[in-house]
Amino acid sequence: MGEIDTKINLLGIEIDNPIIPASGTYGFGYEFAELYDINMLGTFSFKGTTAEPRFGNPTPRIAECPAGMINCIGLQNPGIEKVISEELPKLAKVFHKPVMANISGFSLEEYVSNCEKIDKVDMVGWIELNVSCPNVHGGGLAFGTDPDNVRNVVKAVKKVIHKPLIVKLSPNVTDIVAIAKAAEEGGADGISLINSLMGLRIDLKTGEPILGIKTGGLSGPAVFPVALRCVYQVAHAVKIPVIGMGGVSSAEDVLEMMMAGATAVEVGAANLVNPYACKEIIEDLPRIMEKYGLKSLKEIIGGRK
Amino acid sequence: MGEIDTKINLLGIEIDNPIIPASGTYGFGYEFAELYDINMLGTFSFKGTTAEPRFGNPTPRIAECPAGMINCIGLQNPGIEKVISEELPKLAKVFHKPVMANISGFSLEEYVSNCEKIDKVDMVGWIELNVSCPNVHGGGLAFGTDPDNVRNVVKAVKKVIHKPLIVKLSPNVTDIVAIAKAAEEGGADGISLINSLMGLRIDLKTGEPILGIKTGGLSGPAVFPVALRCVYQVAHAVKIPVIGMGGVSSAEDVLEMMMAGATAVEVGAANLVNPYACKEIIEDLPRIMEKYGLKSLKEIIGGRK
Amino acid sequence: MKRSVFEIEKNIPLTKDVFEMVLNGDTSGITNAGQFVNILLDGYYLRRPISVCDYDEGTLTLIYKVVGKGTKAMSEMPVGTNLDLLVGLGNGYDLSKAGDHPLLIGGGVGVPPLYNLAKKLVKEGKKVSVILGFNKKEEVFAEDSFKKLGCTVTVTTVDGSYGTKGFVTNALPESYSYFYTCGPEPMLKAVYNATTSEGEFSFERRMGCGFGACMGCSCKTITGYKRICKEGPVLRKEEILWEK
Amino acid sequence: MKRSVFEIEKNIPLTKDVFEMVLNGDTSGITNAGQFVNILLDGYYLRRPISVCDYDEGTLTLIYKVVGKGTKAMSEMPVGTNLDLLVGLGNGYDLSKAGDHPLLIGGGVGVPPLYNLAKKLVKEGKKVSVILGFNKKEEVFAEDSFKKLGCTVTVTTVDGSYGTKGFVTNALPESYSYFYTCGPEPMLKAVYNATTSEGEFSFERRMGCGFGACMGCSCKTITGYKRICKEGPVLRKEEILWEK
Repeated sequence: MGEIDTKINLLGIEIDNPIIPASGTYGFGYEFAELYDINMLGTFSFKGTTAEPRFGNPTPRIAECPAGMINCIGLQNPGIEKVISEELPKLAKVFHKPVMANISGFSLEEYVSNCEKIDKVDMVGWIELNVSCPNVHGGGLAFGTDPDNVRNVVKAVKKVIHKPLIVKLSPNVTDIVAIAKAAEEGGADGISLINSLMGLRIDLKTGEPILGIKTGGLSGPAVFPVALRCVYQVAHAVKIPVIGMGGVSSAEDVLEMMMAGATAVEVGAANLVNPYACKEIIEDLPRIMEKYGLKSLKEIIGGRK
Repeated sequence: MGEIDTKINLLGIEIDNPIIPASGTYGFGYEFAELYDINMLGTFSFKGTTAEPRFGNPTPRIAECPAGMINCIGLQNPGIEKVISEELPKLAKVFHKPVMANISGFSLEEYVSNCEKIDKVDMVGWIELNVSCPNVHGGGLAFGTDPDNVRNVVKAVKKVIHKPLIVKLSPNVTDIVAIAKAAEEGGADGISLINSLMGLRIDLKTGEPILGIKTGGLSGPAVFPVALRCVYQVAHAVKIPVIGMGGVSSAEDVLEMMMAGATAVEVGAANLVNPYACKEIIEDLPRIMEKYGLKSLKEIIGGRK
Repeated sequence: MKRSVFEIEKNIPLTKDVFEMVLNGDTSGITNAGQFVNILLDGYYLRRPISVCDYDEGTLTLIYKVVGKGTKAMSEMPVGTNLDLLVGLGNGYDLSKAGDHPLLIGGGVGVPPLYNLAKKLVKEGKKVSVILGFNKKEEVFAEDSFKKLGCTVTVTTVDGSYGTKGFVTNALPESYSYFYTCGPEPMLKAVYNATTSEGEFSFERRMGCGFGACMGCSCKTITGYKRICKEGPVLRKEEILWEK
Repeated sequence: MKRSVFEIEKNIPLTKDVFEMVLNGDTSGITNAGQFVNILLDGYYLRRPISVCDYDEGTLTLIYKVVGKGTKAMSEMPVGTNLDLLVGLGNGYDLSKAGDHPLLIGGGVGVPPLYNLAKKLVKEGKKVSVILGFNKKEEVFAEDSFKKLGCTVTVTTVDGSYGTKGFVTNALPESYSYFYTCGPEPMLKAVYNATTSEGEFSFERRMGCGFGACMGCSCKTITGYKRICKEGPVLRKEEILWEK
């Protein structure tokens, strides 16, 4: 195993492995720090943060699906002030690596001010700009489905931050490449995708949608092929690094995502079903790499060199 | 069971039940007629037909996915002349109900001439216009992702046909409601959705996409929640009937799809895994309806009245 | 919370759709009465949260109702089947508040979690009264189990086919030191309005993870936002905010 | 084609990654040597197509290689497990063409379907020669089975660690009345070029349904488009069009 190298360089920061729990599935790390040393992670993306504290959407917020689930949490979070003054200091006690700050907003101005504030926090290594939450516009179109919106918000945010900016994209678009290129033009340092696919379930007993706001974001293995397609298309169209996510549940999935073009891989829903998912994936990686005759993950980004 | 009514009216034709094998998963019916009497079906949508005979895309054309599969067959078919002169007469020997003609094309002119020809065939009850095949533009955007394309082709086709026209839509769009409304404006009598979601898989041994044209359409239970969401959104936005499809595998799925707004339900990938899927769903329907206290399917379209 | 594999020792019906499952495995993650476990089922993506009816070192008893395909599959699992469980989830009841003669009020599948609670309270020398509410005679279960513990048990059925006719609230005693309840939300509301003393309510919600990560089961309370799976499922009467 | 449930009677390794599975069930759907079955596996969406090694009324023998998670799961299934199979898929070999001394050429997991073919040909009184090709000694299987049938068996290994060193094409006899072959595509091409007589080739393809509905496994031939799962997997030498 000694010669197996799982390190990758994520926008100027070398991380031990490409495994990154996705925002909204890992809170601020505590629940998981009770179960295993979360410093084994490459990093993790903390709960999507907005300017104001939010309760989120009315319940039910979760419904099961074949090989996945739909959710409409709606960015429940304590607000950026409390995140900076309470959550991150607490996190610093159990996590000693740069963390990825997942930032949301409801206007260009809010995105900018949130990013400006979080950029100043030492332990933040990267800012992941969530322009694609499917659950905060009453099931309407996300902010990030329009290339001009994306280009403009990225431009504005880049002006006020110094840390690398990753833009998280929605798959619920006709042409994801156009959105990714707009983000790149705006100055994004990286792209992460996919956010969840918009779905819905009906309760046969009532005949009505199960979720509180009817629609929700589909995640889990069900979306894996769609995520791979989006990562492949975007990685072949932009020059900046891509972080792949969407249904990743195993070390094999991580390799497949990287061969599709991902520099790093976020793991989402899997954490909710198996709280040890990321630990197990990280521990499996060297063995699975050996099985496929791979020595270094750096060499499989975009295919087998 | 006597009082359970599974009949529905599909654009002026009453059919015994809403179960319709989806185009491309049922050929021209023969393989299945060997297994059971296909006259038990509501109807079925035959293999997507183009003007010229097509072999389709290079193999591999199939890859497995969690709770589903991706395919890139690429409309293999004998061409409309042979379909009319050979396939349909053969079909008429084993199927004695109106059949749904699934028509594809690569230009507005081709769609029009194909529809004009198939409209004259007696056993054709409905024409399903496939403006959304994800596999015939080298993985590029389907013709049906642009509302103006859809409005124009529907208008032109409606001028030359007398049978009801159903327009089959792609879910790979930012705003499926806009496409559906364009079809309705063009004069469509009904909408069917969803076609498959664009996906991709990578072969870990080669590092390259598995499918011959890299991307393919994801179908199977994995897409069911996305299909329900699209059906729900479209059924609430247009006045014409909607046929729901996408991952339907059980009688419960049929009820859920109808409560989401579908007047009838197409069953696709399930036929490929279980050749008796539609037979079993049709046989289960009355029992499952009773379980949920439902007497007539006509009454659950769009929710429990 | 602990994750471990349990083996089914027993899985039998108590009524038409209520089953008792006894499992063998590491229960050391369970720290309190009123907690729940989250069960991974082959072919289903989300785990199924089930309240703990009883446990001791190495044995876990669950009483669950068949409500969907997942619980149906559970009810058909043969003895010897291995299941992946997350155990010791949620806060559970606060026994220190019980006083000398606490009242336990359970409705339907809200009854099971009260059993281990009663057991512990009796052990502490409390005089425990229990009200068990069901719709009709055929649905009644667990009455004898509570009696064997030495509790004073009153059973109510909505149709009067067994025990006291009516709802659990029709059978409330004059006096009790504190109360603990679990059942369908309409019953909880009725108990909330009919009770005079302080008490604790155990709630049910659609959950994603069951251990506080996904925020799927959040609710608003007088003391702030709470996750039913983490700060709940048990809430104190004075902190409850009923959703309109 | 017939769908029926089979029970695993035996499931043992023949080499490091090649397994033999014997199943009990209704084999009446199988009409010819060289056909295949399509197996539904819990947790996997598509069935797994496996060529039939041998069968009689009520018993089915499969020899399969562990190539992915699905076949790995198969290899771990205990005796008594029930499996949902589609049987009697594909055309199979045309025995009427055999002549008096046919040659059977198998490579790796292309060997199994030739066994039932050999059995039938021997029964018809043919003088059957068999060439079995493997990479190395550790991978050799089925040699004795063919010998027991009374076939003349030549084994080749690429590294020469057993039998004749080299490829199956290095062991072709001077004369044979007809040939039947199954194996990896490079081997089939080599056989195509090295053989003088007419013969039949069994092909492998990624399949969707396995019974002709999805067109997933189509290929072009001199006699038109064919579905490997329906008009195949066996093609006659003179109709093959090799893809570039």
